Amino acid sequence: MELNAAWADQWMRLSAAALSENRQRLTTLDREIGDADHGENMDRGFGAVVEKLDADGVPETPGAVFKTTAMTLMSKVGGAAGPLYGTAFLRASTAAGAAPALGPAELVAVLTAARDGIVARGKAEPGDKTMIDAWTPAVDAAVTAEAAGAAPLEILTAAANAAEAGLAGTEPLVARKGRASYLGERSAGHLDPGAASTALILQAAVSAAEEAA
Amino acid sequence: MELNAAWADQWMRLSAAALSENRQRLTTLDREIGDADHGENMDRGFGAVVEKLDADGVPETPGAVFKTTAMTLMSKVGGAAGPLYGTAFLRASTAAGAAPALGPAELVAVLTAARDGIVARGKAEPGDKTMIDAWTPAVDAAVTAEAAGAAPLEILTAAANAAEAGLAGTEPLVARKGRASYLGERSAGHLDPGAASTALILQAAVSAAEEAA
Amino acid sequence: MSVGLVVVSHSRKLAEGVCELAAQMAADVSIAAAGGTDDDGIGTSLEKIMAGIAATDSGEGTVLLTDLGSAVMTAESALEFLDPEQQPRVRMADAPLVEGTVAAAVAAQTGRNVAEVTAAAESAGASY
Amino acid sequence: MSVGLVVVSHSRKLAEGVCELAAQMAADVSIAAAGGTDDDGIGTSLEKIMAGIAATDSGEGTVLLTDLGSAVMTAESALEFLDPEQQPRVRMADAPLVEGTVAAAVAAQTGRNVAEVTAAAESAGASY
Ligand SMILES: Nc1ncnc2c1ncn2[C@@H]1O[C@H](COP(=O)(O)OP(=O)(O)O)[C@@H](O)[C@H]1O
Ligand SMILES: Nc1ncnc2c1ncn2[C@@H]1O[C@H](COP(=O)(O)OP(=O)(O)O)[C@@H](O)[C@H]1O
Ligand SMILES: [Mg+2]
Ligand SMILES: [Mg+2]
Ligand SMILES: [Mg+2]
Ligand SMILES: [Mg+2]
Repeated sequence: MELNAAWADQWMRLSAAALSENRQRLTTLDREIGDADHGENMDRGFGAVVEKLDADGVPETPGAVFKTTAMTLMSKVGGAAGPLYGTAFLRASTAAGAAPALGPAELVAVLTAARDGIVARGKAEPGDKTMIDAWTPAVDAAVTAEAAGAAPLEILTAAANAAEAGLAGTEPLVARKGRASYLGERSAGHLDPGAASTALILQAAVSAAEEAA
Repeated sequence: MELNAAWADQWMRLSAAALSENRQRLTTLDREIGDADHGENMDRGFGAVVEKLDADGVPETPGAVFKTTAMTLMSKVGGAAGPLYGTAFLRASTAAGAAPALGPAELVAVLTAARDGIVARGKAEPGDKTMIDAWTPAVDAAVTAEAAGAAPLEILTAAANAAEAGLAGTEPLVARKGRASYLGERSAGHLDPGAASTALILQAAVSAAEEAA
Repeated sequence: MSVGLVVVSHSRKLAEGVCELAAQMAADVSIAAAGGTDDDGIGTSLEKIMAGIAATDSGEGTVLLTDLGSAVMTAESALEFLDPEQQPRVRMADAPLVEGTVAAAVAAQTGRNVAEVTAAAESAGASY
Repeated sequence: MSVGLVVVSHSRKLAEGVCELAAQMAADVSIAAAGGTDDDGIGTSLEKIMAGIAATDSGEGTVLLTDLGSAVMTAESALEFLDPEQQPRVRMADAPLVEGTVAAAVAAQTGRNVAEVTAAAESAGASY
């Protein structure tokens, strides 16, 4: 199994499918502590990514796929998730460089760069009840797995599972960034929508890697 | 000569005529240190006052004329001058009460109430480069004239002349209230548009009194 | 029923846009746009403000948000024309228009009273 | 030529209304509305912001004003895509949208430079 351009392409397509299926769920989460559009935003954004990938034809590198994804999300999402995921994939693209495929170390570098991009853009810290609360444990788990000699699929699996746990951990938190912060204490008791979309996207990376295996 | 309802009615009509004639001039003043609409605002407002007076028929008291004027200006002027002159005439109406005509003391009470209404609404102090810089010397001059035993026409003349001088005095001032305050130091070197309309309105009161004489 | 809001602006479009933005996070709050003069020119309208208060005060009260100083003066004039019974529950917020309205809308949506909604507007920062 | 402005908002109407209001006091300043998503829904558009910068920067620079935090993030992303030559003269103002834009417009109208226009926006109060 190789994390090559075909994998990256399939990652984006499976993300699009998962976000489309979960559109209603994400929007419902965002209705509780936001403006009820996160599902629509993500579905529109990743739908446009798939269209762009179709139009562009088979990409040469994972980095090229991430770049297309970044530009499209920045333009099409419309909400906070647009510049956040857009910056994540732009930094991921830079980290991936021209490599035809990502080995364990490159994969960790890509995930780390994505998370750092979100932090640079949104200035959120762990515990602020944002997508960072899914990304940070995911990156930590990936780093640990890679250090223990894991293969790419295992690293991705560890990251996705940690993101899922991070998502669950957002429930009791009081939001300190993003729209939900307007609610103050009343934001507690709800999952963060952006953490939920992050968990779906990282799970899609696992599924794409399993298919490629 | 009596400052009765016919005088008050004619005061408003002559104000409307003067503001209409000076529409361009007031707007030009407001272009320098504001948003270029004071002439239009005042012309529209007093035009509507005349229409309302026409529709209502001959009023019974000066107070009734001021009340109609107040309500119409509040509704139709659209700019800061609306609530300011609206409040001025509303307070003037209250001060005039049900009196069929204003003697010297009542006239001074009416002018004072008008000025106090503008201060209550706009919180401007003398020297802030607003219409208060025409109203305050006008009221002071009226008080002095009345104390010296002047007749209504002389009191009005003293007030109008003082307003004109007050207008001239706004030129070097730096605006501290109203839109012109956005310009800071650059508001100096221009006459205040609201002080200019005040001078016209007080001059119209004189002309109406002269006609009535 | 929640506290209502009136967005007082010199521009009709601006007032409507602020309502549209605030409504996103406050689906159940009654928010009225009072923007532009009676004939939709640039300026404020006493009538539109009075109508906005009447439309949004369900008995819980209404908070008015304003753009420039002359909107503040027109709104304060409108308050003076209210019934003495209604007056105590209609408040002006001294807050930036867009940021204050969004914060007030969220506060109203979560059931705060008129003093709390006013305070939420007044403590709103320029951005989240 | 003066410094230009771009009004970045989640609502097209809101952005246009702010431009209309600010233009009143700044007849000669180039002010672009970048409101709503590409298809005019509620949200922000990178393209509209980039187009707004291109339309308003005559070489003197442009100041961006934003409504909510996600508009800030989209605008900051747009800045990263600018030519390095243009970047230093395009600034974000940390200011309330309506009040900041009006203050910035007046400052630009009176010939201030991009740093001064930004500072004027940032020191704008909620009302005059
Ligand atoms: N400053 C931030 N840093 C990190 N994540 C953020 C930030 N602001 C918002 N988010 C994330 O974005 C999600 C909301 O996205 P979305 O609904 O698309 O945007 P919007 O709030 O503009 O409608 C939140 O659930 C949160 O995870
Ligand atoms: N707070 C205030 N107190 C007293 N007068 C004021 C105040 N604000 C503005 N004015 C007066 O209003 C005049 C401008 O009126 P107008 O052009 O009709 O209003 P706007 O500024 O809303 O366009 C100014 O020239 C000034 O005399
Ligand atoms: Mg949302
Ligand atoms: Mg949104
Ligand atoms: Mg004006
Ligand atoms: Mg005006």
